[in-house]
Amino acid sequence: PAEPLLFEIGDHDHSGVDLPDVEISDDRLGGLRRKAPLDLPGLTEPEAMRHYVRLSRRNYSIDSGMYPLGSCTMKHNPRLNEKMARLPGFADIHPLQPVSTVQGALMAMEQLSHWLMELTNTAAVALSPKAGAHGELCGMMAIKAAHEARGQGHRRIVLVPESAHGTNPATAAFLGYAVRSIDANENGTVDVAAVKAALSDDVAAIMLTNPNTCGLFESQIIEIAAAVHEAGAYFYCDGANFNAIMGVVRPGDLGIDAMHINLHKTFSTPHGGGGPGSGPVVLSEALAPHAPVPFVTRDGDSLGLAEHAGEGSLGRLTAFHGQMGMYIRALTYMLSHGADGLAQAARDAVLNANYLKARLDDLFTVPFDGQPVMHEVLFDDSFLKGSGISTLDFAKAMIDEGYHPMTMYFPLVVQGAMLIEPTESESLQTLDAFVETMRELAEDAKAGNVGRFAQAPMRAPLRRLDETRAARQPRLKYQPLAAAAE
Amino acid sequence: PAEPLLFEIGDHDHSGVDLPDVEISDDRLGGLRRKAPLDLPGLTEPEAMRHYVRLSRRNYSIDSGMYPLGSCTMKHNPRLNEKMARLPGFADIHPLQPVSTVQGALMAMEQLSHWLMELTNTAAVALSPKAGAHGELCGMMAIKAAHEARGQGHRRIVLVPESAHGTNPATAAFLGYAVRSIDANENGTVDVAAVKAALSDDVAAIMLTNPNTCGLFESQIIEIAAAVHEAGAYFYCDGANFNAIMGVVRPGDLGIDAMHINLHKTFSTPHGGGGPGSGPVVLSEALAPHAPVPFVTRDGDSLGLAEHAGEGSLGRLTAFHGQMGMYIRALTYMLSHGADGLAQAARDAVLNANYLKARLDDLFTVPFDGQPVMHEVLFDDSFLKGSGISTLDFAKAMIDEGYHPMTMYFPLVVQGAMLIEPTESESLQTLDAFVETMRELAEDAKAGNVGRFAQAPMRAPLRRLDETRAARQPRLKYQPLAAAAE
Amino acid sequence: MRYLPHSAADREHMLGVIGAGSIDELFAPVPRSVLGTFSPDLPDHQPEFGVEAHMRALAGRNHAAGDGPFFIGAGAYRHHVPATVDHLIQRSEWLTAYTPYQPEISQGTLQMLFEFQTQVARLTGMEVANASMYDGSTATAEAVLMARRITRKNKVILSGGLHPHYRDTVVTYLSGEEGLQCLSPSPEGQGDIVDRIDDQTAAIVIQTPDFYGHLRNVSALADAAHEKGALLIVVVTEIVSLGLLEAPGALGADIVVAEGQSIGNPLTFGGPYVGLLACREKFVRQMPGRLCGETVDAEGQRGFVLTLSTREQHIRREKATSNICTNSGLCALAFSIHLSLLGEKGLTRLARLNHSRATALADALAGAGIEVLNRTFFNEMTVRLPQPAVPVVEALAAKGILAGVPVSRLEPGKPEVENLLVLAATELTTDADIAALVDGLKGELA
Amino acid sequence: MRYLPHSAADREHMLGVIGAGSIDELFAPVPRSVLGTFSPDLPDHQPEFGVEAHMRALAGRNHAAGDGPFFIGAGAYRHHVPATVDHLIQRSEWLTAYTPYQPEISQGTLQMLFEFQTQVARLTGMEVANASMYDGSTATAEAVLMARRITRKNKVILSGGLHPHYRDTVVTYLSGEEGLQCLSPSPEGQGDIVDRIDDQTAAIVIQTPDFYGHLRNVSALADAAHEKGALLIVVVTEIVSLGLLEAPGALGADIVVAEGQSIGNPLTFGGPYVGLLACREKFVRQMPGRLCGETVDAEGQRGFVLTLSTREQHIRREKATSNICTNSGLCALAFSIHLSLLGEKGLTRLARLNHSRATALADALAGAGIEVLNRTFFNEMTVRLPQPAVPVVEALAAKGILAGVPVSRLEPGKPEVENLLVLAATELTTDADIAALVDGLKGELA
Repeated sequence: PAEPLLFEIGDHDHSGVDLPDVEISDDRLGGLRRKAPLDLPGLTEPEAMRHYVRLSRRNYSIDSGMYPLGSCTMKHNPRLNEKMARLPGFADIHPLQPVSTVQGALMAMEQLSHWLMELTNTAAVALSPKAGAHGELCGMMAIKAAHEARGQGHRRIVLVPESAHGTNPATAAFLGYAVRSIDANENGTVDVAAVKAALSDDVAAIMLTNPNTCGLFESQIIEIAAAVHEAGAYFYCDGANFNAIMGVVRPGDLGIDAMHINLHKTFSTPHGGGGPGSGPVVLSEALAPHAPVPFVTRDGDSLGLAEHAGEGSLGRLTAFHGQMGMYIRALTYMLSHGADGLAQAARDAVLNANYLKARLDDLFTVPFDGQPVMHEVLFDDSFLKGSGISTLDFAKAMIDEGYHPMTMYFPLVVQGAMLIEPTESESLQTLDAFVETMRELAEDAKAGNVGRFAQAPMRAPLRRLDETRAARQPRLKYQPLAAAAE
Repeated sequence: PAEPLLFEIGDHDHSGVDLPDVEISDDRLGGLRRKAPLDLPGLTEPEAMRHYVRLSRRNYSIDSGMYPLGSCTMKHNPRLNEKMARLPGFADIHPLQPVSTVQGALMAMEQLSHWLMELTNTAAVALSPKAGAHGELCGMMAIKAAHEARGQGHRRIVLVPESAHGTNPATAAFLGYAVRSIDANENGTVDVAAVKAALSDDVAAIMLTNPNTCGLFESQIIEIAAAVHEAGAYFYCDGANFNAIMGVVRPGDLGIDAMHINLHKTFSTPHGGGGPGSGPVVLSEALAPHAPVPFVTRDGDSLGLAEHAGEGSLGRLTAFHGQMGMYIRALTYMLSHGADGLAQAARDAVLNANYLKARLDDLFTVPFDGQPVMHEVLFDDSFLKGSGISTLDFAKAMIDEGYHPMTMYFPLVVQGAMLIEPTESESLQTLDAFVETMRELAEDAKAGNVGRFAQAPMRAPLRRLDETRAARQPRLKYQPLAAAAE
Repeated sequence: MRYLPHSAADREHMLGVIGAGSIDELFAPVPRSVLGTFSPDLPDHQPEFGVEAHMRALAGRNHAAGDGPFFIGAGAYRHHVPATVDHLIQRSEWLTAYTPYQPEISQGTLQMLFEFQTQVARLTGMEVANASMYDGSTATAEAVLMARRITRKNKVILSGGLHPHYRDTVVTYLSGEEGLQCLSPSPEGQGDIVDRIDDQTAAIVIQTPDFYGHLRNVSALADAAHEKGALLIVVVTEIVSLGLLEAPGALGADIVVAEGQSIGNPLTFGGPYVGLLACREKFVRQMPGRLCGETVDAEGQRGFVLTLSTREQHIRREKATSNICTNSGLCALAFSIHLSLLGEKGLTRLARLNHSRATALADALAGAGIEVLNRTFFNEMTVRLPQPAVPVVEALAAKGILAGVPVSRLEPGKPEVENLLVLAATELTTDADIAALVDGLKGELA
Repeated sequence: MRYLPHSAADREHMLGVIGAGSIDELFAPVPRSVLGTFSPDLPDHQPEFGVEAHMRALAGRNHAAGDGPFFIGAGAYRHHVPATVDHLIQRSEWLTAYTPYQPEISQGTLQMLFEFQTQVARLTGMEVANASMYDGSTATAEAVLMARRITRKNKVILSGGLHPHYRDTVVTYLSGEEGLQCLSPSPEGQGDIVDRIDDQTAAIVIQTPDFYGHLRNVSALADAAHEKGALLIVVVTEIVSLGLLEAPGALGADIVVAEGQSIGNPLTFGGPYVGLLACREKFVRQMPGRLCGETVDAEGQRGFVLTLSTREQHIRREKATSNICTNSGLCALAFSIHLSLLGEKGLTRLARLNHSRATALADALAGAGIEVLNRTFFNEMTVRLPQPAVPVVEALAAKGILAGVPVSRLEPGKPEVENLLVLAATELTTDADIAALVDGLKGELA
């Protein structure tokens, strides 16, 4: 059942807090006391509890079922992480307390950095980026700063494969770079020859995702890295798919110069319906001098914070020190798994994706075959050809069967992409149930049962939504009926 | 969708904990090492999370909607209570620590006792009973002990009105008393004349609920108490409905000698699907010397625990000191509300019940009218006469409309009872929505739309369950199909 | 007030509908002499942060078990509970549901109880288990009453190894009844219970591991009881022990009662805990408490309901098997989740780890010249100090070491136990904890 | 391993289906030279209680704000967050959902975001708000970029009252670009920003209450900016202030950015927090970040979707308004729940209470002879000590009093700010806290 908006429940007389009504004078307000009404409805605590519990029941979540969103790595979120992040020694400390009073916090940051550097074989890590895209910004700024320091500020081109996440070209453009797209070869990986051909004195960097967004490991990545470095450019790696190789392959060994790591993907910090994330960036020796502030410093047993950009540093990317709450969750996860467990998690993630591929590839079409996939498997819509059913329809039918759809229409290198990432969290039993559902749907689609797909979802809280109307007549906030009618 | 049993998900190889596999010798086990298999399936953490989240979604709860179970007082459960109960200083202390190390715990118990005595105007309180029925046992044992101490051990009769909760006669019988039922008068209250007629030298006590289970205040309770005392008997009050009068009327002023208080009803500790409860018992001066152990003692600033029954004490009702976790929740609730807030809560509970009565009594039949109800309103099934629809059918139809049914077929004094207790937690908006639904259902029932009721529920996770089969062929634990087929 | 959804305007409107001038009018049936005639000595409402400050100050005056070396057991044990357990039991749909009287919208609770019953039955080696009791002590008292109903005999013998609080609880439940015999404390594991069993005996009640930590020979006691037509009630206060020790059901127990706190539930100063009660199938209609059973719905789907409720007070009133109503639903959920996480593999490892830590403790104590009375134990043992135990425990507590339970706290006025101390170890006991204890004891005993 | 659902047998079975001999074979595309050729200097997996002990030890080495008198603000504020907020945001369906790309099964998150946008718009007095940014500082940088896109002009002037970290963040975001002017710190509330606005100016950025606690005259600045065709960007770091002070939108702001941490979110050493960004409706297509909009489903039911995504990176790639993807969904939820609980009545009272506590603080400081620079403030103020602030703050910290933020920590190398200290009070500041601070300061300054 629909849940009313809070503006339809609460009013100005209701409140869910008890606070004294103190008198104040206007002496210190400089005539700036509010005159406009706040117009914020209040809910008493029972009303609020029910509103948000009911609303939540209209959401799908990892905890309710499989969430095979390719490239998003929706894995189990341990509650120990949540518990640790809420210890007063972490949750109730201010970023500007004297460093002598937050030595444990700085130790946690130092330990997280150590884990990240060990897992990637890199020279430095910038913790402060607030999410993956912010990390990309950080890494590309470090590259820009390095070029400038070397007198190579004229390099204005960034190479981006067409399979890249949208954040990659957006970040490059944000920094004023011209984005040049690199085609994939017929195997779904980056064409080394195309990279080499595109490299020049004007190229600042390549931004490459590995494993890539087709779920494939870029086998020639070492060769690409060498060519990029030889051309005087840097190699930015999008670490969104690090989950496939953590503890198994170190990106530093592949020649990367910068890579962001989504703590909210690889290290299990919860997605929360769209954040908060955390996007630390590991840096090679070449880029380390250009890391942003702040970073943790050590003087014997005493830890400190470098908060002001020195020579070469790219500066400050955010107030304070980044996503401490996420650091604690990620570090807790790392300690729980250990180096052995992280490697096993990566191996299981790869095992699960290959298992799904093996059990589905007779009915679904695999655009790039011939090598094992990594942590996700990419299908295209060829198997739906002539059925009148689209990838979107297929995805919506999955909802009716109790599953969150996979990532659709991404990457752009194939038509009607379906990118399935089970993650290591899914059991064999769950994978088998998913396979049965997917096979049954595929067979039904091929049998031409269009209605089931075109009408889907029918068993979700809502039917398909009119996105065009939302965009054409934007209604971005609640307005009471009277006001809306004007 | 159905959720498999955990025995259908887990197996012996899976586990959701990481523990070292230590070697042990048999030296200290006296040959008693386990040989029989444990046969307990394990779930890894992601599997467990999903199993219990999915299962929970098959439950109704206060947080998802109105829960008007008469006499059960399903009110809002503040999460501050939960947070406080989990402070290590309360959750991680052992009942047999030296009392010098648990002074704060003893202070909390003393403060809770103070609140309960102030709200009831009584002389003592026994905190240890584990739930309401256990509190009844405690109170009746105190009465028994008092009679024995006075040389009145021959008194073997306990008077119980027919409207009483089942626990009342069960408790009296448990202690070896003969239970004599007292009829209600035509107003739904206890017949004073009947009580007086039943009193004799053999009567040990009367057990009476006030407000009673018809939702009515026993107006003649002071007269009843006087008669009971005059006959040398004691007055046990079932405090299940204390929510109607807390902070407004003190039971001690009415002449009660013992009353249990359900912390899980009146003071908002959560019901948890059937407990844990907590049933402290307040005692009059006459009964106070017979209180059970343990109780908190004070010597200046230092608190102690009397753990061994002295002269007169009825003894020990349970290991340790009772439901500390519930004490903390209840005390937190009391401090949040304050004396003013508790009284207002009682007043709002009564307001809500009378509002429902006023808005429904033209369609529903009120068996006992003529005075305001207290915190709950009783209807009977007269309004369904001739419709072919039972109280049970009506209740099941409420499920389809998103409500938990009211209490049914209780109290026994009317035919097809429907006992509705909204509690103070429900907003006017919610009450109005409930009224609309109830009216629509009543009109539909009167219109003879039998199918909707006989088939209900149709929108719940399951249809109506076969309770007869469950009782005739009890299956009380899971057995694998092979074993079950034997 | 944050928990009360009505504004003043709401109340006015509602009174108008009711036709009353004030809420006071609704209290008309209350005698004027007692209505609002008092001013309680109680504070008014407070902001949440004020309440929190008050409660935190109280909590801060307690020494939490996790604050230092900790060796207290004696019926309640400090184990690690996975964060998942406490998270899950706080979900609204578990926490704020009532007893599952409406099975169509209570399948979560009902299926969980069915799973819980199955787990308890398997763990104890019994045929059936109920949906929980208040705790181990009251479950023991109910088991005694149940045995008397089953055998229609009166005499019940309580072993000298039974937890003194459990014994006292049974005594209270049976106050004034004939036939109860409580044997003297048996700190060295000795026992003369067998000799006392006769044809009038309804049941004997033994505990294993017993209060002093000794493992008892259940089989022999079962044989002795059954020979005389008596039932054997086995009490387990440390349920983790069943991960390592033979199930009482496999050794001849007729009724097994246990305290389930160790799995899933924090210490919380003694409650709420969760009582387990399991028995042979033929006794099921004499069981106290709720039972959940499997059935089908109108469409043939598997489902669960509360069943055999003709035993219960809300149906049978004064003829019920017990007056129990609310039990320990949420604690049973915590138990069931934790046990699901453990599984056979985890519980086995946990039990071994506990025994291993206790062995380390026993060896360290003995190595320091302290007399350990136990030849057998699971994770708990009794030592005899050369001097009264209470002052020693107090002195160590002042140093932040919680050294165990002096037996005299539970058995006052008995000089023979004055020097005895019961100590437990669990998976949380570290070598450093043991070293601190031994050092501390040496210092006090020197 | 507790988070990995496969047993060894499961893995064998799966490899058989795949037709691989080992998981290693699945890594065939990885060059052998880099596959498993290293041994990281990292520990192996641990029991949960081991991890917990490790993390608790780290947490125990920090002085929590609640441990004693606390006066630190400067962009992050210690307020009381109701227990309900933190409980609700941990519900599985909120915590473990992804960005709501599938609206049919994400209406919870979407409706919440729609409510959040409405709340932010009303609170700031603006027409539209987005679904959150990382935090206030990055939102400020995005607002500057947005203003440049809107006006197609380059010059941006940052007020001397802007939080230094915000200023530094903007500088970094615009590194290498022309036109940014950062005014000198203005601890006494002075400002010469108006004189610098010219026809080339895209925007001026001011903060109120500013970094030093002064309330700024937004109207006058709006007029000055608009006269030259520039936009006024107003930054609010203490969002609770809008419960008492006029909304920037009512005073002429074109874009309002704010740090939302104060409502619903704990301090957590600086993050995660929640950035708010609101503007005039005509600028909506230049906004960064997600927007949620109302629409209907195929049956005409009201529903919500992410909309206007042609602004965003996943659609527009290098032509996007920002590269932001993940934002602060869960922190926005916490903000929205807390603000729903407060409502107009609660927020007004909370703001008054904050101001009242700050007034008590200012009076007590002045009464002790300490120079308070502010004539106006909300809940924060700057004092000038007779000596450098850093050693004073360190000395008080050693006594358990967290006395505020020395301005020199954020503005190093500027002798004119060396003696300045910024102090905040909130509803949690007690009279005893203030007395302890004043006593402590007197002791250090004596």
